[in-house]
Amino acid sequence: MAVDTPVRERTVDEYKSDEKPTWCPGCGDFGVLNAVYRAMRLKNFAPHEVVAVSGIGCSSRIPYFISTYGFHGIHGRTMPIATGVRVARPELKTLVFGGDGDAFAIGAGHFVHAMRRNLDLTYVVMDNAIYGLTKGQTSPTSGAGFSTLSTPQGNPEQALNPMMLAISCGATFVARGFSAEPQKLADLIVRGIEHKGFSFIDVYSPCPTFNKVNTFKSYKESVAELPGDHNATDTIQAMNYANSDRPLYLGVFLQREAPTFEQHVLQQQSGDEGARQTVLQGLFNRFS
Amino acid sequence: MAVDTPVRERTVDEYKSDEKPTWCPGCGDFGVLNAVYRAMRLKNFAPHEVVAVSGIGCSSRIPYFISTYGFHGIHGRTMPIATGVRVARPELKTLVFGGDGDAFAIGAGHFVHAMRRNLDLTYVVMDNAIYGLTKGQTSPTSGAGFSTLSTPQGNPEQALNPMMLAISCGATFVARGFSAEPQKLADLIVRGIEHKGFSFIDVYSPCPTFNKVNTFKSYKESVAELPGDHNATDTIQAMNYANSDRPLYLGVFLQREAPTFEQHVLQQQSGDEGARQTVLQGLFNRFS
Amino acid sequence: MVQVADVASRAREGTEVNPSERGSLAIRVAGEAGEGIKKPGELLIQAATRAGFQVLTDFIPPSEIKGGVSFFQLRLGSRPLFTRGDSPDVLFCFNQEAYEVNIQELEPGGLLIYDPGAVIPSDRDKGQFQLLAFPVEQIAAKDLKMPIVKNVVALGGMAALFGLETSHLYQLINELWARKGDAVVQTNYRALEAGIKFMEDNFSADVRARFVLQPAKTETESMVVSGNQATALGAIAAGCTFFAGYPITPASDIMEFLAAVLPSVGGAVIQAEDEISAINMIIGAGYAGKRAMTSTSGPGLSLMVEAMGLATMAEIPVVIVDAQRAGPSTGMPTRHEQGDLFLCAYGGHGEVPRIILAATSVEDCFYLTVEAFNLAEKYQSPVLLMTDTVVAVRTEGIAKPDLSKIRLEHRVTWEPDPDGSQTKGASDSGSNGAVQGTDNTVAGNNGVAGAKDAAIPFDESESGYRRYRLTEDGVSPMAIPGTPGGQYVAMGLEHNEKGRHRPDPRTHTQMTEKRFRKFDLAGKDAPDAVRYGKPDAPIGIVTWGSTAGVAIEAIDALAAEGIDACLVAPKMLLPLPDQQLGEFMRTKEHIVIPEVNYRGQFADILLAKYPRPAVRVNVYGGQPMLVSKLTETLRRVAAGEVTDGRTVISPIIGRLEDLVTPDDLLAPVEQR
Amino acid sequence: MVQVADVASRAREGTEVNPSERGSLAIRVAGEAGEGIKKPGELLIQAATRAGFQVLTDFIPPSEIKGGVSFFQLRLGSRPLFTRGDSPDVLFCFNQEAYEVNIQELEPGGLLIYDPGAVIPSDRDKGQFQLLAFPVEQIAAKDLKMPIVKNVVALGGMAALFGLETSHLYQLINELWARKGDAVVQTNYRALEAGIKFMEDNFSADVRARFVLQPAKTETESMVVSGNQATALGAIAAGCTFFAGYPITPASDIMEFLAAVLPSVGGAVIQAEDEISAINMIIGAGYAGKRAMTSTSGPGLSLMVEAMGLATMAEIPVVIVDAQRAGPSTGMPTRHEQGDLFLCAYGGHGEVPRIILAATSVEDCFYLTVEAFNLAEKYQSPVLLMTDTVVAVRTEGIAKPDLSKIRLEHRVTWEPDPDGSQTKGASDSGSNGAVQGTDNTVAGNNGVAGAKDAAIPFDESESGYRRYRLTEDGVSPMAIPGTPGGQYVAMGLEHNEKGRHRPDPRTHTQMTEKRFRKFDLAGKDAPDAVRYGKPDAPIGIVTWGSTAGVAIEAIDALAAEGIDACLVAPKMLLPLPDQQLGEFMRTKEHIVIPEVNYRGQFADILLAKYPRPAVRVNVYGGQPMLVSKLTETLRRVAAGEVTDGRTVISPIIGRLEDLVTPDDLLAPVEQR
Ligand SMILES: Cc1ncc(C[n+]2csc(CCOP(=O)(O)OP(=O)(O)O)c2C)c(N)n1
Ligand SMILES: Cc1ncc(C[n+]2csc(CCOP(=O)(O)OP(=O)(O)O)c2C)c(N)n1
Ligand code: SF4
Ligand code: SF4
Ligand SMILES: [Mg+2]
Ligand SMILES: [Mg+2]
Repeated sequence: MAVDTPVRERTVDEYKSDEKPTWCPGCGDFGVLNAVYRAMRLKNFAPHEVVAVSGIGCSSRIPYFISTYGFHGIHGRTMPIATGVRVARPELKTLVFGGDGDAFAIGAGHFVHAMRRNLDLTYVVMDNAIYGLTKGQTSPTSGAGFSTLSTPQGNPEQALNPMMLAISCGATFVARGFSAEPQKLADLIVRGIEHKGFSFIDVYSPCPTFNKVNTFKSYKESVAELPGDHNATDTIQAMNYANSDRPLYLGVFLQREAPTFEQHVLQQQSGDEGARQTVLQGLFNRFS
Repeated sequence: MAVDTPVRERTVDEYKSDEKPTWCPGCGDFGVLNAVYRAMRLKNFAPHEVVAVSGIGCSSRIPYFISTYGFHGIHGRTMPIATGVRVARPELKTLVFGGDGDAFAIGAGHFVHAMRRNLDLTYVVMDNAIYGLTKGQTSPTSGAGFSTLSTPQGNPEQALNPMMLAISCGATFVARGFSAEPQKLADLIVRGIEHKGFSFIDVYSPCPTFNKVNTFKSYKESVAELPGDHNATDTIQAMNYANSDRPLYLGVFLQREAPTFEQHVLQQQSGDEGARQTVLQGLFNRFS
Repeated sequence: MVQVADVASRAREGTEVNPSERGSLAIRVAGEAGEGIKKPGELLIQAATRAGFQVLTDFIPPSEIKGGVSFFQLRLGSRPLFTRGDSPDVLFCFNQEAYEVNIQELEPGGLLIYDPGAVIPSDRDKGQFQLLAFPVEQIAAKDLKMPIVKNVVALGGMAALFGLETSHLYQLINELWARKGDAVVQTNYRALEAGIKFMEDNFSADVRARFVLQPAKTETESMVVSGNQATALGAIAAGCTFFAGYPITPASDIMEFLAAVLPSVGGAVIQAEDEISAINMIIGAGYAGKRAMTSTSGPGLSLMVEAMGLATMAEIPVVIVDAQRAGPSTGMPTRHEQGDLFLCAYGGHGEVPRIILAATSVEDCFYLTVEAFNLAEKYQSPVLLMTDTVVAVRTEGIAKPDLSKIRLEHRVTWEPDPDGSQTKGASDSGSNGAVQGTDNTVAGNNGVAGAKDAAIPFDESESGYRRYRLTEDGVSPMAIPGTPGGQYVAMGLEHNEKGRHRPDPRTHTQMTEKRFRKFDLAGKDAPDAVRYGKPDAPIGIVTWGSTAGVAIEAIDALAAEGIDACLVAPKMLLPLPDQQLGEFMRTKEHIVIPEVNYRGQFADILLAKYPRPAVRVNVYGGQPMLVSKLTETLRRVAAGEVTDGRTVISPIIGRLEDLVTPDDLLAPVEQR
Repeated sequence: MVQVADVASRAREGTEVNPSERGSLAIRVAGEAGEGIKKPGELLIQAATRAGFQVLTDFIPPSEIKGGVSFFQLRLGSRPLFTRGDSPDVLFCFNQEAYEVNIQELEPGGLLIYDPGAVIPSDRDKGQFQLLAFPVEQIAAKDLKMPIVKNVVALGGMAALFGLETSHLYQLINELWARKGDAVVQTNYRALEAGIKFMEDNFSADVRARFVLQPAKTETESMVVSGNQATALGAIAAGCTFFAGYPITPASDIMEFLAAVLPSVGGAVIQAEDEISAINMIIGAGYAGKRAMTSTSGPGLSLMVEAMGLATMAEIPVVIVDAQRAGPSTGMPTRHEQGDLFLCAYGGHGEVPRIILAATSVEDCFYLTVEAFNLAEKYQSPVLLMTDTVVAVRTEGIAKPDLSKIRLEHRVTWEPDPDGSQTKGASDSGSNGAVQGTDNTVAGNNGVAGAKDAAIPFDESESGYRRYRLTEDGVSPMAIPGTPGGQYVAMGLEHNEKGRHRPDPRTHTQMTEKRFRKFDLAGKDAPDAVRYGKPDAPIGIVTWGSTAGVAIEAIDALAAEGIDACLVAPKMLLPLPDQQLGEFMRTKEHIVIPEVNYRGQFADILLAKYPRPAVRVNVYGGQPMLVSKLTETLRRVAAGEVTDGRTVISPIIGRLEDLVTPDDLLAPVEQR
């Protein structure tokens, strides 16, 4: 990655765009945004060297509020777009954002495979256990029995456990944060960024407008930091904590080393664009 | 479910259609098909009361060879079609089939959600760690470094672990079989059918034509039955066995009770089609 | 004729609104986004309907969840209404932002009602409009000591304004709040009274006279529903018992409505993980014998393309509702466009025929949903019903459907011979349970009722059930899973009559023709088109969807000027119903095809079949076409100024066009 | 003229094949599915090409992995070839099944070569064809003691048959097997010799004379590639460095080829989890500055519809190759059809313009892929390249491309002002690394090179980079991530110039027009159309894709009868290049539009723009159109028997049509 010489200390404001966030007052996503500003400040990123990719949803609007490059894609295709950006330009930092619907419903398949690839990016899911932008339908992380416009008699499905899913699919950094604790969240994001490989951070980010069950209050009552002695390299121990309903643990569940997809790509590259003519002529000859 | 009175004992041949399997000689899918015939015979199913749903792939041709109703759908959408059938006609038995590409690549998102819903069906994935029908490309269960037409320099991705994925997504019955042991496989399928809820059976079903790495021989060397003392109601223990590379365990990893999606649907139904006129008139009045 | 007091606006250009004379009154109520203004609005609409008014409202949801400005526009009529009206006669503003955003659209000489505690009108506007300060907040908070009822106070004022018989409102308040106890009802009664009183005290009867409307007493009982609600009701009436969908604006509330109701008729609604799953679920259910549906909008429909082809190939009845919004891509989720016709008509790889219906009104949403199911069942095919944001979101007072007159068509099913000779395991009697018309079943293999074999050779030696039998009309009896002896494999691969993959030339040729035979036949079952205006008028308008209503009002406007035009708006777009369009297209002196899109998608399809000079009228600003703009163009057609080609009209009314500066356009209102 | 010996077939109808005279020879080699016959076939093709023959082969993969019958057909010419030939002159069968399946298609009087150890010809066939028993198995096993070389023995025989200068074969065998050691090379030499000798000993020179062809020495060096290989080579030549795809017949080998090669030019290939992922990956890469591509077939393309709209809206250059197969749905994966044009043209919700190219030949696959990238870059838009099974799978000898003549077009990029005043954090110098044409960059906010502002007001006070600037040609300079000061958000929502969501009417109107301005302009860059025949011929054929080759050979056939026809086959289908088609469509006495599909998809698009009488010729059996069938129809057009409407022709040749019984059709060959 290209680095400034000499490195200039940036302010948090340099990461803010001129577009003001349009979330409802009290939306959890403000906390996440602040944590993101803070994390970028801590990493002292040059805004033009960062790409923020997102899908569609209230949460996915976040790139508009950040002064970096951004891609506000289509619903659920966040990971593939981010993958394209990553592999095309590994020297840029890629931060990825989405809602629980975007990531775990329509995007579930891509999520599974992006983790399997161990792409070197940080995926922050703003999990409010509801579809905010479309005005309050059940999401994959909504609890069983949860009543919404789309499940008026209660959600007949079990909630998805994003932590367990991520661990099972080979994400090499799996963490959970809470938008009410932006400072801690910023630290998690920094750790995710510093991790070489796929870092997934599920963030409880309540939607006060449409979700009256998963609220700041309800989360405050049920979250707890992971025990200090948790060995984050132990997959099964991570699973065990991830499997807990109460408390809902916050912190880094899993972190392990593995070669990234980008490293594999680089390793397989035997030449660069300069070789094009030679390679082509060789192929032409092979066919004649 | 409608049951014959008196119950007539059926023969295995009654489950065979008049279409002869078109797989390559030595294909693992023959073993799976035989196990399916046997399981249906053991359950003494009436062929017209069974629906076999599949996607696209060599393995997904299986409905043509079975005398039941069948749906040979489109690539990767096996689970949604099966879901429609299940919820529409819970009195019919639904057996679902697919390949590893169909189930875990293009179908990954649907797979995750079907498990979350705990639909009462049995999903047999014929896992050959390759794309057979399209002539030999890397699949999600192909090992890292595996070299195929699409990854000539070796697969840069980690193999997906279907067992861990299924356990993490809430499947209530998770098992693994081997097509070289059709008798045991038939028993697994019977257990899956008898399980009330989503039963997932991943079957090692080698493709001798295109996969020279995951062969009958290689599997024979690495599989082992799950220890007799394994507690299949223990999610974390199941995860632990699922996480094992060697041996690759066979048997029932997880089995637990939970209400099925169909039960929820039934429970929410306050009337039947006979109520249509009354319900409509009531609604008309509400709007006037 | 009513005499009115001198108002500032009158001086301006000698114009003033006179709804009373015109027979229709458009009121826009504007406040913060959110539900605050919705409930009283609905009450007013319902009361007006009961009182015999025609009503039509449009609630344009804001593009942002909060912080945007939303408004709904209520139009009342002594005569049938077909659009929400180009611009409001009365603007009721609850806050400053609402005022600033909407004032430019108020009809010159129109009435601005505002809460003086929250809104400060500009001097310029004071000179252009009639103003009425209505301190609803103060009345509610100070006089009634119940800030929350301010909306009901406003309601009373509005009712008094246009002369609504208020007994209906009292009754509705009672119906709505009775279960919350008498105290609540009484409070709301008082709020209502206060609003009425304020209006009567502060806005003299002779001034108000301009706004007073006569209800148009009709015989039939009306109900007020949105297009989406009508679609959901239509689905229930059509016997739909399976719905799968995924939330998307503006279609979500079809799913939400059905989620609340289908279980009470033994049905189920599944919120799928995405649209691909949703459509495949309904295909599974349709295969299994249910009448199944999904609804979505553009982005979701794009994802359904592959599976729609499967339904065509496997010949499975399903209904897909596309509530169009403005595209491409995520586009403008809350805005209006008729931009998905090409996708609906042609979105599929390979030769895949599409049956497409399009709703021109809220009432259509109901009846065409029933029709869509009937066509799907009859032709064992997916059927697309297109609505659009205008018609999906707006509410209309429509006649309560007479359920006894609704005829349901059922798929031709296959049943085993009574002697069971055709079936394996013949002693089994499977539970069937599918929706079936008894006279539509075909017995055994050689039964011919409802399915004549086409004059195409087939192998007589092939025994057993032939799912994809080549029949004269292309329709083959369908075995519902559970039927003994009917076992077959439904499939997306090309297949022979028995449902086995056969990629040989003749099979593909014959089966392609079979699928298109069904398609061609479906044209004969096209529901009646909307027709309006003098049939022999020289100007013929052809359009579709909600733009039909715009055309109707334009025809009326022109008639007042002595210009004759007439309309045909088919409700089946594919196959194009020649019996409805052929003569019209061949004989009209002028053909005008207005659409809210860029390319003129329907015009392309229409003119490909009926090549001739025609005037396309296109607008693509995310707003419905304005009656005044279409009228203007028609006037030019009548004058012979335009005879062919494409005319692009403005999406906003002239006054607004003049007022907006480039500034306003680049930092538009929605984002302030 | 060569005199030939009396053969049984001669008596039959007085016809006999005479490839020598005709200047082209079609040999079908049929055996078990699998790779056994592929390698020697390729050797023969390569040797023939080196010897100066025109070659064209078609390898139709069997529909089932094993157990089906596959064949490849090799056509050699003294003159250019455009199709694989309706039916083979020589049929070479390795086993009984191959014989039974293929014999009906052998040209009357043609030559059947068979291995007598494996094939027993029927008496009827003995009377109709010339027969030659060629015991390849025995020669290999008994004489050479190497059963494995039987294919090389066959190779030698074939080479001797048509008079190939065999030194090329020896050389190729050496090139191929040298690294396996001299013993292997020598064994194969001996096998080759044995085959040549057998042919010379057992098939007299005067009989063989009929089959001997003269090579057509050309100046340019040729190479033999399939359409898919040419597409992959084209992508590399175009500077593609990012490819994502998902396996699907018949497109998979584009991905497979690139997977092997792209890393050597610093690129990457990702096998995505599905097609939706694949296209979104290339959109991400295209946004990030790469030249990115995906390839797929119908079912995959259907899944890409939503994301194609995103690429249009976000204005990102990407190339999508659709190797068409027969649909709908999974359809017939290995069969041919031109059925995806509607999907390519219209598959998108909302008003989404599409630039579409279509390859008529293997050579086109190469050059049009380059063209597709150029158009994508120039117009910052997705570009679709359509091929079809025929052209994707067949191989042709084509002239080696001259790389120095290939011109690459690069997107207009945005660069900060040299003084950096426009940028935040101005001291940063980001690494850019994107593929850029240096004269295509635009400096700072107000630079105008390559991007004139349209005469549309915008807010001068808006500072900073405007990604979606409204320019005269619709093209706005694009900042590549990493460029300091160019930060913006790419998006699928409607947006203003700066890339902020703005759903107001004027923004949507202006931006829609911007997107279509680019589209309209692209028509000017249409690659030259294929033109053939006498330009002033009264019959004008318009077609696309591989059917162009069929038309060319039909024109030749007609010319021999004194009937003149001419062809224009545009390589850009949308926007329709008026400069290529307009006059042709207006002036020809007859217009004939042959297509391998049911509806006449291109005819619909063409006639919508140029309404006039025209004869559509359609065939839809999963097979390429037969030259003889098209010729027949053209003859009827020339005779004035057909002047308009749709003519459906048979997908199989007459003799075969007569022979097949209904039985054969319902249990067709592929499934035996
Ligand atoms: C293909 C498609 N389907 C549906 C939608 C409608 N849609 C927009 S956002 C959204 C879900 C929002 O939920 P989530 O991702 O959790 O984000 P949140 O708004 O809660 O932050 C949906 C269904 C869409 N834009 N595209
Ligand atoms: C949308 C779509 N994409 C791609 C294909 C091509 N395709 C058919 S089967 C298949 C994968 C087969 O692999 P798997 O599911 O593992 O089945 P197997 O053949 O190995 O049994 C693919 C990619 C298709 N039919 N449809
Ligand atoms: S709807 Fe919910 S998620 Fe969306 S902005 Fe409002 S509070 Fe946040
Ligand atoms: S290709 Fe492989 S999976 Fe397919 S039939 Fe042959 S052996 Fe089986
Ligand atoms: Mg959410
Ligand atoms: Mg497989």
